[in-house]
Amino acid sequence: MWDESTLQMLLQGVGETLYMTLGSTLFAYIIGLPLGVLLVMWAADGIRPHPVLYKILDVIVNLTRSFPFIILLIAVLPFTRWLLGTTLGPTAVIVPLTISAAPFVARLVEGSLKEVDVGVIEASQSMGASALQIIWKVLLPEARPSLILNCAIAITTILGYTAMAGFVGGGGLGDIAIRFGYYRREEDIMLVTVVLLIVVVQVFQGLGLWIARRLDRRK
Amino acid sequence: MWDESTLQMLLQGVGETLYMTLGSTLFAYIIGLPLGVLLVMWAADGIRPHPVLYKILDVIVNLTRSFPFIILLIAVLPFTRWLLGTTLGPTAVIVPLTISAAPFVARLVEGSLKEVDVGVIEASQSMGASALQIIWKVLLPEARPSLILNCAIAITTILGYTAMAGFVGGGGLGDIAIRFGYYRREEDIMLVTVVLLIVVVQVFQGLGLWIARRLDRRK
Amino acid sequence: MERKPIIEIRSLSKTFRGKNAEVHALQDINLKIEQGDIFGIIGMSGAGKSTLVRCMNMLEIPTEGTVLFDGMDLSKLNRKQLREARRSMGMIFQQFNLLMQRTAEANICFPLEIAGVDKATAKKRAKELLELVGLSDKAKSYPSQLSGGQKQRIAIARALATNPKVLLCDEATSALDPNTTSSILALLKDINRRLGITIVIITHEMRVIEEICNRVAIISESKIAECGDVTEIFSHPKTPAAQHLVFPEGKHTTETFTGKHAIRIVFNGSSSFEPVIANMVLEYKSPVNILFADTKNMDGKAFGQIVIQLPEDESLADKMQRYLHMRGLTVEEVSGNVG
Amino acid sequence: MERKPIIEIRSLSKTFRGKNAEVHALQDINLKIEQGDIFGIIGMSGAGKSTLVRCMNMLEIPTEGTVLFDGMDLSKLNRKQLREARRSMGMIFQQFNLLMQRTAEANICFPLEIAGVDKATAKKRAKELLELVGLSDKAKSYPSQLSGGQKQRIAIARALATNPKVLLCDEATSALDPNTTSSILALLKDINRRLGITIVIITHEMRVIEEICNRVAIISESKIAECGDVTEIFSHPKTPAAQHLVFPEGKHTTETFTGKHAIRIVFNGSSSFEPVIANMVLEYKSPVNILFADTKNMDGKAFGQIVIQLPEDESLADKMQRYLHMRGLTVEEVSGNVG
Amino acid sequence: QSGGDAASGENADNSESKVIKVGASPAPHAEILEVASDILKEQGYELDVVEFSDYVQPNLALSEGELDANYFQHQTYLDNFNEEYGTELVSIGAIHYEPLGIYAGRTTSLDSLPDNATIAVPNDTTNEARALLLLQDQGLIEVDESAGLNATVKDITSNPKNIQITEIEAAQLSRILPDVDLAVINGNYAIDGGLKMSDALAVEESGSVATTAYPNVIAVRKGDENRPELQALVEALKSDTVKQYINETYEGSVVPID
Ligand SMILES: Nc1ncnc2c1ncn2[C@@H]1O[C@H](COP(=O)(O)OP(=O)(O)OP(=O)(O)O)[C@@H](O)[C@H]1O
Ligand SMILES: Nc1ncnc2c1ncn2[C@@H]1O[C@H](COP(=O)(O)OP(=O)(O)OP(=O)(O)O)[C@@H](O)[C@H]1O
Ligand SMILES: [Mg+2]
Ligand SMILES: [Mg+2]
Repeated sequence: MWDESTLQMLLQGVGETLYMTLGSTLFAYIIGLPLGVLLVMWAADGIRPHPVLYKILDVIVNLTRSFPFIILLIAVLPFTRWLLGTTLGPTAVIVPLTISAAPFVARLVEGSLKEVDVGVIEASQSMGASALQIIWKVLLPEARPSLILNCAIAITTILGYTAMAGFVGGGGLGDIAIRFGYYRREEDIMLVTVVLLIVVVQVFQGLGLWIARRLDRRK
Repeated sequence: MWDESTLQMLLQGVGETLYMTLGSTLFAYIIGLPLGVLLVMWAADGIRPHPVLYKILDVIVNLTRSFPFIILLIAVLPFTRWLLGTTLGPTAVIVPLTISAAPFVARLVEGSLKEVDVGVIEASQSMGASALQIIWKVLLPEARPSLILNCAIAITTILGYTAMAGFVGGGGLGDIAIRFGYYRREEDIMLVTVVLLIVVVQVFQGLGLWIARRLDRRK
Repeated sequence: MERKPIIEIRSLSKTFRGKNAEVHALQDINLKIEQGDIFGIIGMSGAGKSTLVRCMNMLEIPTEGTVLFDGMDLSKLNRKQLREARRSMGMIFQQFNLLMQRTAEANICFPLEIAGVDKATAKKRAKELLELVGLSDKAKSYPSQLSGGQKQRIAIARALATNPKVLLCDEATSALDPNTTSSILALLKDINRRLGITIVIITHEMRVIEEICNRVAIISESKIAECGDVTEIFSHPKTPAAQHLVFPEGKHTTETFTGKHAIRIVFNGSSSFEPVIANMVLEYKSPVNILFADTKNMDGKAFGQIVIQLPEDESLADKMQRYLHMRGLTVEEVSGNVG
Repeated sequence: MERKPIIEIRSLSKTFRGKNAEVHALQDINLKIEQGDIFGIIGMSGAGKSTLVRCMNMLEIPTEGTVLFDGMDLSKLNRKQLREARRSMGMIFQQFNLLMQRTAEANICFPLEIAGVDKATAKKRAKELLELVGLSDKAKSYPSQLSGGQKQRIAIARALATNPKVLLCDEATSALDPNTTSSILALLKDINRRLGITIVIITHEMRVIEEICNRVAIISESKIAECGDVTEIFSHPKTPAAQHLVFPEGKHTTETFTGKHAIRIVFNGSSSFEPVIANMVLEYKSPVNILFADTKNMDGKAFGQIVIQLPEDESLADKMQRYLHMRGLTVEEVSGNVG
Repeated sequence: QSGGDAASGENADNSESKVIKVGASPAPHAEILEVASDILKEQGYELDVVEFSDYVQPNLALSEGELDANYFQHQTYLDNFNEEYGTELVSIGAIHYEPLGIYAGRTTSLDSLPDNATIAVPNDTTNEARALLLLQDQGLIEVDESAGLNATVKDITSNPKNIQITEIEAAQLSRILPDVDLAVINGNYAIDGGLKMSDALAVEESGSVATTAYPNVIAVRKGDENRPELQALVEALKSDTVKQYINETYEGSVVPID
């Protein structure tokens, strides 16, 4: 079974996994980060409390988080097709993955930002900082270590979701593991795949922790 | 279609979902919380640095996080059977869900605890607090708001995973949504199911935020 | 220096509402701070000083009353206007509130960035200020690597960075040794003189008030007990609260002196440095003992107090007292209950 | 009180290693603190005071040298022993470091819980201590609802809770007004007398040292400049660093006095309260002007300094100086460079 | 169905394309296609197999023109799907069928089946109906006839032994066998799970409804029936090489159709 095509497939699987995971994470952050910031900003104890907008956003985020991934996947098919012209393959999977991960990211970001010391927020307010400046120059930089740690969590969680890419012929290591390990019962391929997955997770998680610690100036 | 048996099914779905979600969350915390605490404790900048144990635990956590849920599910079948005498039904699903969620919870807990001010940790060290006392009386209580927020995130994430319970006859709303909405195209049932899911998520997330804010004495 | 109130506080109250209890942190405060003032605020711990200063830039929203800054009612301003107003007020916080993830230098640049100053100019200014507070070598250090006093100095430098019209200082020198305090106070006095910056300063150190303030308010239990010129209040504190603060040693010394004809001579700057006590000794040919002395030479005038013990002889003691009175000095018998 | 070193520091050094730079926060420190001492540590901002005190309970691991506590080398203790040792040391932090999620009362109970005291006893003790620091009404308040000084007082109460053998105070009164400071100092002095607790206190306020310390160390640029009895060091500061700290006003007054025969008379407790200056004035029938005075009556003895201006007449001035010398007082000409 | 026309046109109408893109289930379809792929290569076609672990997406993708054909479903499912999703997909050839079998779990024979026994069946629509029909054939239950090939647990009209039917993902069935009394398992999954056809207590009989209603077909978009490469695909799958492979590999759990 260790022929060239298997190796080829595993190699491609690693590539696809990285592609889907990082792509989705990127877009999930592009959407989720601002949402998380808005959640913190509009909250009752935020820098621009706005009960109505907060509630609306809160519900939207929860709503997206409530959809089982497969349901979400078909619900956004028309959108995916409109956007990419296809609903197949790793690129197409990035769309539902992003939509599914963005509210998750928003919640993680919300959690990180809520840990920023009120004192420094007040200090910047006393200097006449605008909401945008507080977000950009205080909340995000001060929460940086926590944001990075949570980003590692987001990446590994999204990586987990890429296993479901098989539903739409997406590919990737998770899909390989399921196809061979689950459907075909070729457990040696599954094993290799899982080991590769472990390595990938280890790299992301390790990197996240390392960067977070290196960039944390509090200790 | 709104016959009694459908209502019955939906009602049971809500029950099963809550059961699986809360059960898994509970056990995931019973395992994941201590792991998260140990990760923080043994880290290089922790209260009992221990590079070797840390690395081992770190890899184990990453390892478990690397398994696609379905693979994990089949991998732990023997264990589930040994533990419960069956691999079917909502209770059996709790086992793989717990194993899959515990390392996720560990990472979330790790993130929360890392945000605790070093000053208060030093203060308790200066009083001769043992590691256990620091954990119990300083790290966990001081990180409480963040822990609760993250718990809400964990619950909703685990809720998402229960949708895959259908693989082993677990049932629950997610499975109903997939079976009826997805495979059978009875979209009205799906809609109701998704609405129910949204309500459940909204309740957990809302509750989490509310408790976290009420219990936060910093503002 | 033109004198108009830059900060005016009208019947301001602030109540913190807890779950069970209410804390009336400020009650019916009225205050005028003129442009160019160095305005001291003193009071016991928990009196409401920090809350008052935080109301001045609306970090704390008053429960009642108004705060006028430069004639504008701060509560009536829209967000943008409030931001503008705040940009002309620098603030030094009791807990410093430095950005933990920025270097000392970048912390000082922070208000400049907010005000839209370009990077190069900001860096140059930060460098100047670091020099001014004696921390040039710590430019690249993070707050967690600084000592308490160093953090405080960075906080001071940060507040000065934008050359604000008003500087609100909540215990700006509490973590500093006397020498560093002196140089910071000299710095504050200098920018006050040169740039006409108004300074509001909360402090526990009477010497800070003496050294640089021209006006002072004494807050006691959420209310203003006394407010006026420093020389006046420090020589004639009227309310018990003020006496308590201005002569904290009073009670202590009193115990030792009572029943021995001890009197306190207060120098409030009106008598210049003539040898008044020595002359009196010579005049009446009788020694007096200096029991306690705390005097200072400010701008060539004498300030402070001396407690002396007059001779046993009643008539002589009387005469001496009158002699001092005639010299324009305030003389009080030190008896049991004088603060 | 038996006198043996409870804390002994031997050739201790501490270097912070950053990415680019090294900071030598402490260099070759040798120090003995006897049981029952109230030991003051003073020094300029950034001198290394906090680092030194943090080394005393191993919060900071010394780069070199040893810290002996009660005869035990702290670095040689195992974890459990170190915990035991730390439990007999209370510490007050410069930044308070209160638990934000606990009430004031629960913060005070915290060290008791750690020491395994039962809940009821802990609560009772907390109540006592809250009363002692004047915050009974704030028992249920959280640190975020307390003023700076109130937080500091809770930190003090917390450090006292377990009746430690040694109390390490990093600026225990910096956020307190003079009256509260006095009462806290009285409290410290009292527990020192009654229970024989050793107190190590970092401070910027010379009056704190004067009021309660019996020994003092002056740290200057990471090294111990001087160390000894307070009376000695405060009357005869030898090193420039010490002079600078003990007479911070020195330079200032000097400028005003130079060339006018000004002399500084230092009272170090050896002369009791006899009217020495007045007697001198009477003896020589010539007035002298008191330019600056800062004296205090401690235990019936005079401490502090008075700067007086002698008559223009050289010979008379000379005689007066000799007169003072004969009285056992330390007299120095105030010239340009005396601190 | 909006917006995808350009893309689908490219794929579908470019008959010069030598690439045939086929959607398939991982097992056994994708495995069978791999064998066919070698045959097609000789004819100058390249087979691009896209594996789906799902039964809806491959039809939708085909309908949208993202696939040229798919091979994962039986005729009944296809008809059912066309009806529900409004697609126009047609079969151009039945390749094989996978007889369902009843396998022993905790209960070793059909006769000794106790009351309240648990029987696991596949959870996808038509396989579930098939399973129920197979159980009906064994006289264990009765299913409402009108439900036909859409029957679910809800359509059981008579259940004298009060059998508990548990719906499980098809590939999972062989794994949970110890936890149920009986399980109805697709042949290929049974083989993968280490079972033999001969172990089955009952099997859908050859020539029964199963062979006519459940042959796994090659589905294409209506109008593409005569595309030569698709015809070549069907031919290759019906070739002797493939048949031999199927028979050898699946040992009766997958049965080639002539
Ligand atoms: N973690 C650290 N990393 C690098 N340098 C440090 C660190 N902690 C302290 N320092 C440096 O060590 C020196 C001594 O600091 P320390 O806190 O002991 O001063 P201090 O005497 O307590 O001053 P202050 O009176 O201002 O509190 C300072 O120059 C400070 O910048
Ligand atoms: N957020 C709050 N909630 C409840 N009470 C508060 C809050 N902030 C301050 N207080 C109370 O208001 C009173 C005044 O506090 P403030 O901080 O103004 O005192 P302060 O004069 O600055 O004292 P210090 O000199 O100790 O800093 C105190 O009794 C304090 O406990
Ligand atoms: Mg205050
Ligand atoms: Mg310090």
